[in-house]
Amino acid sequence: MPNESSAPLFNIQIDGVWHQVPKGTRVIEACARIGVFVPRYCYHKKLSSPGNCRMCLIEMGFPRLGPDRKPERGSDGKPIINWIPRPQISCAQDVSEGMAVRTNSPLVKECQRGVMEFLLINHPLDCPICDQAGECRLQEFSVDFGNSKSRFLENKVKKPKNVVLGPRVTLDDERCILCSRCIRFCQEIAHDDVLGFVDRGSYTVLTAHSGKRLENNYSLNTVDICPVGALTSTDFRFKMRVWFLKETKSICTSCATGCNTIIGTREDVIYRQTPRENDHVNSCWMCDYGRLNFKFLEAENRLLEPQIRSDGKLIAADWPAAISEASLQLKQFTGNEIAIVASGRMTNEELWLTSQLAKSLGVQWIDIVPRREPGDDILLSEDRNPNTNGARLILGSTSEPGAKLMAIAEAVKSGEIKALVMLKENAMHLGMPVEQLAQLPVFIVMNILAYEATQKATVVLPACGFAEKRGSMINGKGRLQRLNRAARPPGNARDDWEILRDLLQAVGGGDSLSSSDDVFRRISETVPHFAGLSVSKIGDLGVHILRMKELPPTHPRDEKAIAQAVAIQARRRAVGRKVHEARKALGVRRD
Amino acid sequence: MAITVPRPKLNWRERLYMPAIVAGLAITFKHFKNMLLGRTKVTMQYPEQKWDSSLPDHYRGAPALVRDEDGRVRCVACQLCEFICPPRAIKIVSGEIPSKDRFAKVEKYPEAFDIDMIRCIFCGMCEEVCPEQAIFLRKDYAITGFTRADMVHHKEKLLEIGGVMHGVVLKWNEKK
Amino acid sequence: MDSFFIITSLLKIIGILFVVILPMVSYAVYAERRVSAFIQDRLGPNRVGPAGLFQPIADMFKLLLKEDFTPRAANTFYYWLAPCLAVMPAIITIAVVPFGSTLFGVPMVIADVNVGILFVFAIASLGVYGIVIGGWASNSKYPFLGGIRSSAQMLSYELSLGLAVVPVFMVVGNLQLTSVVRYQIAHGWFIAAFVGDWINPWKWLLAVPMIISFFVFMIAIFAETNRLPFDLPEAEQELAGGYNTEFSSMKFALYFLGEYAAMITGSAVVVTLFFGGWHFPGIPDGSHGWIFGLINIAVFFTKVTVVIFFFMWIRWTLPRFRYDQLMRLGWLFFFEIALVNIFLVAAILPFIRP
Amino acid sequence: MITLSDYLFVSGILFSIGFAGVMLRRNLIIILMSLELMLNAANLSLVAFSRFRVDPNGLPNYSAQVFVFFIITVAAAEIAVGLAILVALYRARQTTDVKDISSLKF
Amino acid sequence: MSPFLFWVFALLTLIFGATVVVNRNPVASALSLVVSFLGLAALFMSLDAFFVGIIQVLVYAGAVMVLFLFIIMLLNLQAEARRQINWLAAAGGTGVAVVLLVQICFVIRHIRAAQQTFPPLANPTTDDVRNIGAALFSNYNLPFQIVGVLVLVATIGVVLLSRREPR
Repeated sequence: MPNESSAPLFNIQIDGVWHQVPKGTRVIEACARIGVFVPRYCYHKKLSSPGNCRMCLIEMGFPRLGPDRKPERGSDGKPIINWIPRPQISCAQDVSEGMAVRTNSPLVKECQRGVMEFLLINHPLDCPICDQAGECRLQEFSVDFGNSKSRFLENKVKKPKNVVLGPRVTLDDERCILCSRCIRFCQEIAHDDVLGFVDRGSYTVLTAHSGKRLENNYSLNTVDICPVGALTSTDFRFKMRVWFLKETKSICTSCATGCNTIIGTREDVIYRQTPRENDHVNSCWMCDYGRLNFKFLEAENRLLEPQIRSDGKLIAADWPAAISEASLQLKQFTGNEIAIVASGRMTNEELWLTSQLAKSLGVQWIDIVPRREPGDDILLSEDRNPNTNGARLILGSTSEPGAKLMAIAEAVKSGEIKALVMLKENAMHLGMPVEQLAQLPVFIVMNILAYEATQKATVVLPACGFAEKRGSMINGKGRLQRLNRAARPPGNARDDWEILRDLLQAVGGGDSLSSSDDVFRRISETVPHFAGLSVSKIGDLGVHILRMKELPPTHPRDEKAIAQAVAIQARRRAVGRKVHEARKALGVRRD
Repeated sequence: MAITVPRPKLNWRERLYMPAIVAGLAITFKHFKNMLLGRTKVTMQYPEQKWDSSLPDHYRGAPALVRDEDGRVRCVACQLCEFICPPRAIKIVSGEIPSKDRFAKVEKYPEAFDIDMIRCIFCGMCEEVCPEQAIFLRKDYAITGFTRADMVHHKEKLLEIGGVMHGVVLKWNEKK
Repeated sequence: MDSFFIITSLLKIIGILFVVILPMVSYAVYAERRVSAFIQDRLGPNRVGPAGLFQPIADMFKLLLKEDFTPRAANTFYYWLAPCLAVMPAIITIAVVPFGSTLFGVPMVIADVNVGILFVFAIASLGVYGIVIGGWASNSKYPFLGGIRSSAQMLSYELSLGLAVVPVFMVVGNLQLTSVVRYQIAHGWFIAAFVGDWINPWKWLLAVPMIISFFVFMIAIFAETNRLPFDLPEAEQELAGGYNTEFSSMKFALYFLGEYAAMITGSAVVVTLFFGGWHFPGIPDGSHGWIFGLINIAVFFTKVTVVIFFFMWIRWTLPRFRYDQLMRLGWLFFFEIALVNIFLVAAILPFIRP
Repeated sequence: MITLSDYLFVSGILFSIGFAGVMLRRNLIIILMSLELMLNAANLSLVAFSRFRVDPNGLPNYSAQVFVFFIITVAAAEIAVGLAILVALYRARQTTDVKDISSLKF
Repeated sequence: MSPFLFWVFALLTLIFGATVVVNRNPVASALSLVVSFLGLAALFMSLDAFFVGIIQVLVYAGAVMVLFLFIIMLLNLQAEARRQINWLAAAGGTGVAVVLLVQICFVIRHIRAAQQTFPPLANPTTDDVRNIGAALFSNYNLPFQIVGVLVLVATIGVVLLSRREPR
């Protein structure tokens, strides 16, 4: 992208009208700027332009120059254009002064019809089963620019179908139109050059280089940019037709990057998550890890009913009963006997309510669970909590988020803490045996999934996952972004902020909060960084509210404590994985 | 603009209304008498008489799935019928055909295909929209059940109603 | 009061109620459906039993087995009371109507009171309570409107009803219904001057006010029994069924029963007052043998059946009146006609009386 | 045996009930009903007197029953007028409570 | 009439008469009054006054009370709210009524003629319609005419009263 503000402007005539576009703009982009759409397959604005699909052909010309090197003018006083007799591709050509372009002349239309006919010669036309149907460029351009009938009588070339390119991508070579977008993506964005064309002519096929697989963490982006149904997501393949999907703009919560996404749901079932363009955060891409990280919302161990411990057993209860039970249990203790472990996966609204809860109970022990894992240089962040910055701003603690966790664990072990509130986290992250947690007189758990430790809780409050609620988060670079509700929670599970609000009201406080927007309004009134913001002002693309260089000086990074907590997490996960594998080997089902 | 229909001016005899009432009574009695004497043609006596044999070809009865000559379920679960269905009576769960299967090339088939006949309005949109000519409205019209669940036609029932449809659809032909 | 009187009265009550009126009510429903079907070129219920003759039994079972639903907002006590009040008056009224001459010397009338027709009017006027209370207790808009309509309609048409029959009793000189029948046996039916002593010219003159009287009475009976064209309290199109909208199962059945029982009673009174009761020219009364007693009863109910058919015939011919038309008809038309008719008869009367 | 005094007692009690109703209730429509009760108590006395004063022909004294007839007629007219006034009042004041319509001037 | 039936109907009349006064719901009051009137009609018939009894049912139960119900429903009068009872006024009203009752009873007890039982009639079934009619049109003709005029005046009055205000 050329730097638009400083580049000199060129005059360019598009379909007979003069416009001014900055120097360095590609013709196809210049047309797009003024609202003239030029069809394209191989061209993608974030990738290089090979110009191999020939769909973006236009007529191009330059003013005829007189002997004085000035454009000659016709009788109507306008420059006379010397049209190039052959059509040109618009995606590989930058604009130049005085250039003229025709995008809908008879020649252009003829060319587009011809290209479409060529592309469809060997295309299987299996739209009824193709997952791309409904968002397929071949379908759309065929309608807009193609012929209604095929003149092709011969047999079509048979190519391999159902080619497994990698663990997450399946290829149907018959549908491929050889645009090479995927190849260029792997080379230019993912830095993992695994794809290429082999064979010649009609028999050219896309394939992975021998001995290589398309298994990098960004492989599913090739599915997004494939203009036809050749590259398909193995996960989404044949699951649902795209026109049924309700698209909700949201963000990915799998790491601190906060890639902007579109969640596709139908009747409260999430089918896929695709990246949404935001040049400040994720460009057009997102990682496979984050993209597929929504399955846990339908896990078998999802908590569906509020539960109360009675006679040593957890019994399903209704919400008012569970909330009042939780508040009664909490009110037995003074502030320094209670610990609240919140989560960096909670939204700002929920964190604010948590901090209010802590305030009205007088709780000092409050922190979140840190998550550190190796990141990459592309999108994936080291910090796997999506809202560490939100916790840092809103919880108002004097140390780095996650640093106090081990101290809380120690206090629980020593019996100093009598009541433990786990919000959206597994209590095993504290690094102590379940039996010890079972000794706690009060152990309130609000979470999405049931874990071993959940069985020992005195009150269980089923909450919502990221796709089931509204809220805001601050990503690793200090950008405030919005989550939107794509699906309703299953069973009797409830929006987190409502649970926290009710709990807050039950222990005395938190009045006149009737929506999560109200909570955000309170945040904007109390937290300086949020001043003047509202939910609607955040917008779909977010706002930058935090410059990461200027972290508050009151937050010295407590690296050692965080590292300790993360290590316990990793150890837990390793043990869990081993147990899982052992069970799997023995053929034992989960739980 | 509304039209005001002028009220007819009635003379005193008409205003008595008696002749009109008597005439009305005569008409109804004539019908009664003709019926009693068996002169009136009555409607078809449904369960005994049916017009099954004379149903026209375009009759829109229960929708059904058909198989092709090879016994393959023609439906490829494209869900266009589910999309177009005005009362949303159709529910499809798609599945993938395993690669060892004879029809592996087709790739996709309906794992479940339910038509809720309580909802179905026999509009024929599904038949019209189907790109595979897999769903047809057949001549069954007496669809009954004791429960709501009974009234949901599952895939087996639909295929049973539909039977085999002969016709040249070369799309899934290996050669073509 | 001897035991013979009590036993015969009980037998008469049971006989007339369970052997005649109740089957007649259920078959009146069947007949209504068949007649309406025939008039509309349909067949009507013809499935249960031969020609659908067991349809009333099936209907009865259906209504018995339906869920008996009481709306939550209803006034429960009155909600239960109302359907009973709707049936009761219609059935009590039959007590004073002579439905036969004599059988084994026992007069075929349950109670031959000397204020006969007044008794009929008095009890029939209580019939409105079932409808009004039902409409009110349902605690629902449409039934309530139906109840209101019904109360005003009944009050209005009771006047014409009462005044219409005054000529009959002026001629007879007695309020007893048996004496009305006796008078008609002696002097010919009121409605049909050619029956009886047709030679008397004054009788032909008397027939004119009698026919007027008959028409006004008949129309008032239509209004009192809520039959079309006066069925405004239960107008389906306007009131979604009117006062009985919220009733189900046997409560609804009781309303239905009440309506048809009222129709049968009304027909019986019409037959007694204008068609000579159980009398038919040429057939002697019950004192000539029990077989004639039975025939007299049969003659009476045949006449009643004819009148009921007329009820149905009218229902399926005429459309419903508007409420203001109904009120105007009642107060400005039939009331005056009935009143003038009385003067007319009074003028003729001196010439007839010996 | 039932004597005249029994009827008169019933009549008296009924009259007292009606009287109490007029005194105690404030709803105009109930007061009208209580008035009816009192009138009918009087009717009962009159009919009882008529039956217990048999004239030489062995017939009851019908003068009393004629009175009853008059009372019923007048009562019916009274109720019609009373209810019409009540409806007019209700239209004007949306109430049937005598307490609310005690002012001298509307 | 047997004493048993007499007391049954007398109690019916009195109890439902009392319900009229006690009930707070106007519709319930009106319906109680209907039952009370029916009991009264039965008492009339026990006194061999069939005509008056029937007229009682016809006029009161059949017409007047329907009119009451109609008005109650038309005005949509609800049950009165249970108000703070003015005990003084209530006690006063009840007291006056009770004093009246005691007085009536006292007077009745001291009439000798009131102790008599039913005097026999010449004919058990009298044609009282004819007899009342005869009395009405002979001895009481003038009052009858006056009552007729009264009813006419009442009719005109009702029509005038219920007419809406002319605009």
